[in-house]
Amino acid sequence: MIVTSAEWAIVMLSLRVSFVAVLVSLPIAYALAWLLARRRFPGMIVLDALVHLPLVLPPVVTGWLLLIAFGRGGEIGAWLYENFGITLVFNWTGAALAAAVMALPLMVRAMRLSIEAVDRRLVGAARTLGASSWKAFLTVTLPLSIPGIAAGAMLGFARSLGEFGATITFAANIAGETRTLPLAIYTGLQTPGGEDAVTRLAIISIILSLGALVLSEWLVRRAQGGRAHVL
Amino acid sequence: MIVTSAEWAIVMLSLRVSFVAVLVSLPIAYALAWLLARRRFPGMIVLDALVHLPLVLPPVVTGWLLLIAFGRGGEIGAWLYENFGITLVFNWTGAALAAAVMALPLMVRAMRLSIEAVDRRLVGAARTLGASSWKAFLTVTLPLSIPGIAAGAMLGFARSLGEFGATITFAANIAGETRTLPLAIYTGLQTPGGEDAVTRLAIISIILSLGALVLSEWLVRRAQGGRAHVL
Amino acid sequence: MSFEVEITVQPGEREISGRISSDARLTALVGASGIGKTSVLNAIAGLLRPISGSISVAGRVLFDAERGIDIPPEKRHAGYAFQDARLFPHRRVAANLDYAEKLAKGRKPIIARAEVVRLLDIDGLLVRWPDTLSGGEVRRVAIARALLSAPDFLLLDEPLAALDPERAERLSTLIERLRDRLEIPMMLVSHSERDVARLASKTVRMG
Amino acid sequence: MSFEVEITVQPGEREISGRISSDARLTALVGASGIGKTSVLNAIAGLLRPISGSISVAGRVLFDAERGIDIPPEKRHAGYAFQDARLFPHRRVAANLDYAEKLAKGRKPIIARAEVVRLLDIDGLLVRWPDTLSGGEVRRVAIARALLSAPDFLLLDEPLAALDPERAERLSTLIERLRDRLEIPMMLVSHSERDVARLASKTVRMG
Amino acid sequence: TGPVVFAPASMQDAMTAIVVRWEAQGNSRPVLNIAGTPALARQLVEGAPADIVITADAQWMDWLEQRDVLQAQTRADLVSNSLVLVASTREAQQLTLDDPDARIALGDPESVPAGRYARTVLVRSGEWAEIAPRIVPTENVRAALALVERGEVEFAFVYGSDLREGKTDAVIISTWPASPDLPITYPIARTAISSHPDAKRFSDFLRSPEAAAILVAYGFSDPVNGPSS
Ligand SMILES: Nc1ncnc2c1ncn2[C@@H]1O[C@H](COP(=O)(O)OP(=O)(O)OP(=O)(O)O)[C@@H](O)[C@H]1O
Ligand SMILES: Nc1ncnc2c1ncn2[C@@H]1O[C@H](COP(=O)(O)OP(=O)(O)OP(=O)(O)O)[C@@H](O)[C@H]1O
Ligand code: MOO
Ligand SMILES: [Mg+2]
Ligand SMILES: [Mg+2]
Repeated sequence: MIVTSAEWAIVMLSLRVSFVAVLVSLPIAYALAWLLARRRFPGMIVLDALVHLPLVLPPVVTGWLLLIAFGRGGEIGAWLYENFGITLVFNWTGAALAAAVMALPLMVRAMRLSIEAVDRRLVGAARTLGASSWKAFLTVTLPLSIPGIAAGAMLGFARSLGEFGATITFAANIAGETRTLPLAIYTGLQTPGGEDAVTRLAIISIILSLGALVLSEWLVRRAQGGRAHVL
Repeated sequence: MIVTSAEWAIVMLSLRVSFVAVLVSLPIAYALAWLLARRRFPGMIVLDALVHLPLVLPPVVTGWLLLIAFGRGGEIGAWLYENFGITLVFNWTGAALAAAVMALPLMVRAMRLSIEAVDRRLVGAARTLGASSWKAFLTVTLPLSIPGIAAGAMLGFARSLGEFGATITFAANIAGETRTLPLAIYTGLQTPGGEDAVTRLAIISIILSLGALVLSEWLVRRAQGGRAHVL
Repeated sequence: MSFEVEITVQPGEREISGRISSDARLTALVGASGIGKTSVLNAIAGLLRPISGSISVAGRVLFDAERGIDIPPEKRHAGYAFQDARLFPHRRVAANLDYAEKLAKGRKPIIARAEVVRLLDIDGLLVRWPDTLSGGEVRRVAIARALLSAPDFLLLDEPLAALDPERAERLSTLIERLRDRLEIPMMLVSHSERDVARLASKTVRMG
Repeated sequence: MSFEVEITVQPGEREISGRISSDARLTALVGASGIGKTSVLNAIAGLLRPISGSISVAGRVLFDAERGIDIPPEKRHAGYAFQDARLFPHRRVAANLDYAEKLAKGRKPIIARAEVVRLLDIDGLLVRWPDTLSGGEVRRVAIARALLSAPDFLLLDEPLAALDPERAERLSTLIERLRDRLEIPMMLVSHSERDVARLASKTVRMG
Repeated sequence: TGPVVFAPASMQDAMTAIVVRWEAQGNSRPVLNIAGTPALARQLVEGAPADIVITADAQWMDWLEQRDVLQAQTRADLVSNSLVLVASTREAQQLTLDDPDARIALGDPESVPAGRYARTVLVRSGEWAEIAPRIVPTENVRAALALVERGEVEFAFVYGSDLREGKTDAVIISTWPASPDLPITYPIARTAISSHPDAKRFSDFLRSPEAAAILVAYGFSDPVNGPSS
């Protein structure tokens, strides 16, 4: 299969959007996961529900809510525009924002599971060895939750690659700017005789996701080094 | 807020669809998670990618693929119809199938993470005490991966509640049959002046997801009993 | 013969060979830390597959590389008190004991539950979760669980190590009693020469 | 005073009171399994907050409920060899030792790394992952890590329990040497009367 | 770049062709945003920087007008479309709409204009009440066409422009051209915030005979055949 340069541009855009989405949301997701795993605080369940919201609402609604908040007419959008001249709607950063929001719940859940599985006694050991609680977090909890970080990043990346509803609503469908793979597929589906293009783009999606998967499995295995598992 | 009987019917339908979707896919997801966590076999990466596919493809495409496979003209669909008189397209079981397929990758990932965290030496201990490998699985690996099962079920349920693209493509938007909450919300968004209905339904979605969340957290805590965590 | 073991195991990169031929009722296995004692017990219990050799206990062949025999662990009926305890963290202490008892149903117990609980002094711990137990408490529960599995033979990996003198004395007495009263072969790993001298009629030194 | 401890801790449901007042260089803490020895060490190290009382070591107040003093664990500079080892599973043995050394940088070491490695005989283990170590190997690495943290005082929870006689002897000699050469208070939990008699100049019995 | 144009998904190909022609005449290329009409309308109301908007039906353009996001006096009908009833090749030619086994796919009448038009036609012919339970409402017209092509339903209502390549497997049963009581029109307007110097020129070009020829080639009809505005 030969990929045309137009398709190639779509792929690169999709990768950039997904990559930025994951990169930006990763630390936020991890911080949320840590809070939910390790702290008990009032409003915890509300935060938890809020994080899950993009999962349970139809993507189009999430996109609409983003539009209301981050559009130029929205509170945050107007503020961003006035103070920094930043516009998120209708360009690729908006697509990345939409993807990040949709990916967040998946990332948080996977990471939280891994953080909860870290043996707290190891944190205690690090403390007696002279590590502040922050340092103990960095050297014990964080590295031991790498499987969850990897799984979360993988899920988030895949979800970002597949994101459609929130993106088309919030960031629009502009070729070269916000037309990611799913939007291109949608455009193809809307066009009489567009089935061939749809098939090609779907195959590209599949190959990309497979690549991301292999990469993430490989990274995890490398991070865990030769650590054996014994019966 | 007073919920009208039409809205109530939509809620009940959504709950039924999501519940059945999770119930049916849970054992499949767990089996897949176990295979991916504990076995090394050729084609493993292909299986892994296949499981993740619904995540990375635009939901509409997944719905379309489901139609090709499970429609009356599709291989599986025709077989099901001829041998059992079962039709999945255009009725609520189809919506449940679409939701289940979309939820599967999330469930598998969460469960896999938990299974990988189970100390294999405990399985060995169970074996010396007389447990067959199946029994050891049932009494050790399975209960110790409950956090992952719960997280997976929760993610899957939330994802099912929010599933839109695959459902509308595969099961269509039939009131009382396949018009779940997201489809109803979408219908509202597509209608000039439908904002009020959208807001009401979105609030109902949020309340439902919050309820599911609280319930799952409570179930996990109950299953783990008073097990303390020590520093 | 109680234990007839001649195996090469490879838990890591290094090959370890062990040869035990004993018809003593209680055989002690001694040797430096890291020499391979636990690996040998694991092989006898069926948790570590030797790369060659054969294992038989009380005349029953459990493993034979050449003849292709490899009885699965659950059919070997070992009563194995692990060095690292391996209590089930999701079951309370009582449920850990139940686990062994239930799977042993239909087989001949070697000791009554009440007696184990009394002698190991774990009565007060039955309702507790394993991760709330002290070091010595964990070991005592692990030994109790092994004894309640109606084993055909016992593998005790440093059972006395974490116990205070009074409890260690009680457990030694119990081991002596089991040794003298029952026909089941026992293998004991210990670093204490005194304990070995007192309990074992045959000592195998590894390394 | 080396150790001046008078606390009530509550690791579970039961309250445990401990009172230690010792100016011996090496204080032994003995008592039945489950009596609360590890809990007292945890309190001294700052991992378990007493519900009342005070702790001072070598004249430094580490905890005082009434005065509201509670030095965080990392500022107490305990060299704590845990009963359950607690090696970091994601770091090789060498990296476990590095961890202690790096955080101790700028503080006065009590022993050189080469010497610890030689005396505890862990040279061959440095490249290994903790979960591939044998029971005794794990304990030796844990002790090495504690010694390398440039501690102001040492807490040793049954350091000799899992070691073969030869290695136990070597470690005892090392402990004696540290005791006689250095000014740092040491507390030793042990069930062995012989070890206690040999190493400790003061014995505190709990329970 | 050229002006920003919001256009409905059903016009994707035609609009692309027009844009290419326009660019070939030495103009800078307009930016196309292609989505369902409701998404376009809502984006516009939230301050999206568009110059020209085309909607797939008059209702949404009315909605935009009420919200003061359009430039006065710039609204016009761009093209019209026709409504077509198609049948699947396999069995359907023997069936009729009123057969109790026949399923009819159409864009959801509540949210998709084409579905609304289909309902209008069926209500007028008195068949609606009887057919309604056998309706399969879809997200858009293309999905309805896909269902009939795959034989999942026997009939579907689609737009004439959806069938222009003639390579569909579906068989045309009947056609309803746009008319005053079936106003299948695509209105166009310039937005209030439009500031692009080319906006007026390009929207004039869209309504030129040259563009009309392209639109007709893609299955649309001249708006003069429909209701005049
Ligand atoms: N999974 C593994 N990978 C690499 N090496 C291993 C693994 N498991 C065990 N070993 C090594 O095999 C050797 C034998 O271990 P084993 O646990 O049998 O020793 P042991 O005699 O029981 O020692 P101890 O008295 O300290 O418990 C040790 O050197 C140990 O480090
Ligand atoms: N998290 C907990 N929850 C409930 N009880 C606990 C918890 N942690 C410790 N205990 C109990 O507190 C008591 C003291 O435990 P500790 O570990 O201090 O005993 P120890 O003297 O060190 O015993 P050993 O010699 O067996 O190690 C024990 O009875 C133990 O079961
Ligand atoms: O062209 Mo539309 O708005 O998808 O019916
Ligand atoms: Mg051992
Ligand atoms: Mg203790």
